[in-house]
Amino acid sequence: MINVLFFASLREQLGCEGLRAEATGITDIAGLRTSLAAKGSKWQAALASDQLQVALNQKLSSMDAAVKDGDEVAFFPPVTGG
Amino acid sequence: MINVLFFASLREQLGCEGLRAEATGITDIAGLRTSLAAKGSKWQAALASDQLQVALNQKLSSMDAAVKDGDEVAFFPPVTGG
Amino acid sequence: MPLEISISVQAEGFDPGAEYNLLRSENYVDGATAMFVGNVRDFSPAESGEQQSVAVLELEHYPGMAESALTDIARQAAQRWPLGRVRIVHRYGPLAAGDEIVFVGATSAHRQAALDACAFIMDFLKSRAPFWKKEFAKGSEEGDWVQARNSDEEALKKW
Amino acid sequence: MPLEISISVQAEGFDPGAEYNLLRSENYVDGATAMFVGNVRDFSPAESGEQQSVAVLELEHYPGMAESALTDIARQAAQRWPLGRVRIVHRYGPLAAGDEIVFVGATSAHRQAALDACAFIMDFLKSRAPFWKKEFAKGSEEGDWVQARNSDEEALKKW
Repeated sequence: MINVLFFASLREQLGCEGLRAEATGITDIAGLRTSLAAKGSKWQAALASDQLQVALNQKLSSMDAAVKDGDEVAFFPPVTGG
Repeated sequence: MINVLFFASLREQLGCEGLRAEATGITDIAGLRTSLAAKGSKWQAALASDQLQVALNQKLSSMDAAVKDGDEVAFFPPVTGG
Repeated sequence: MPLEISISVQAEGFDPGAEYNLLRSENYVDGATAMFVGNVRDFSPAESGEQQSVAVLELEHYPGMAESALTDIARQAAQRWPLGRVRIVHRYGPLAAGDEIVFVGATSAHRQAALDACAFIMDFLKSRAPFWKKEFAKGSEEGDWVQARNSDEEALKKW
Repeated sequence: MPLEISISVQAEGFDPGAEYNLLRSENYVDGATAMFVGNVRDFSPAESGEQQSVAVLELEHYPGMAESALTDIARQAAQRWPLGRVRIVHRYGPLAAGDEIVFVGATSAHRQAALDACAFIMDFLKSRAPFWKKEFAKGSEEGDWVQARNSDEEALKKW
């Protein structure tokens, strides 16, 4: 399983803080994103943003990074701290 | 009279914190410097430094600035505060 | 002095004066200390075109990653400049106008190194650390997510 | 907020935490506060080629001109960047290792403006404000005048 997290406006749009996704058939983050988008039109819309950021195991990552069982993947909008 | 001040290592070299110089015949700071250097070899040596800084009426100045009766002229080595 | 990096991500407030004292404690080698503090403003940025009074800011963060991202940024700064102590404190949760959000402090033997390190850390923190601000107008319970600014991403290019 | 410049040239010590509080008091417009503190190091600069322990530093200043030079430098900074409060404190007289020598603080709506203003003020203060340091080695009553560094004069060129 892949531990998936959502933050900030994305979390609110989805009404979901996180979920566990089946790792079978998922090779990279882009694939995980596609499978999540298939959960419905709300998911499709929220995950379509070209501003979407992703972290793999708590490090900023790119969409083409490989994922495997046991990984933690977080999606979020551009950060605004400081 | 011109109120002349000396600071830091220059003050120590001269053994003098300040003096009042006759303004008659003095037109610029360079002239004042020359007349002070004439006070003796210690003065000549101390005032010869090309590092010498000068302030006219408490503002950094150049040696060719005009001086007149009532002005305050300070000579000192490069500053080292902060 | 040997490099010491200290990071806190916390809900509680902090005291910049106490942070200064910790940066200086038993530190007789570094003559320079630079600090930056970010506070909650009472108005939305002028870029938004309206002067909206913000009663409360809510800061969301990604626990775990927030600490490691800040540690990573501090280490990058220490690779670029000869730093002694580096301290970053970032709050999360509800904040009121005037409250401290973030503290960045660095000591060095060189003043420009300490100041540059603070600027570098703030620039990367703004665009690379997982925190998100939501502003609440006075009397409103809705809240608006603060939008990331291009100028913050641009600021990284100078490093 | 309207520009407020405050300068103190004093023999007494100061508390950077209290200075921070004054920069922030009733200031809800400027989200950014940058500060720089210079402290007495326990050793002469490495450039001198020897690690001489300094028990006491004596700071001489030009009364009157010191204040006006610092005010002038603060005003120049405020002409370059949108600053709210600017505060400079510079001590004179005998100082011990670890003591604070100088505090520079600036508030702004923009973080880089506040940080740049502190760097600018320190650079000009170092080469344009009438203060002179004399270091006393442990047990020595002689003292050595600190020599101005070319790197400090060079630092002005970037502005």
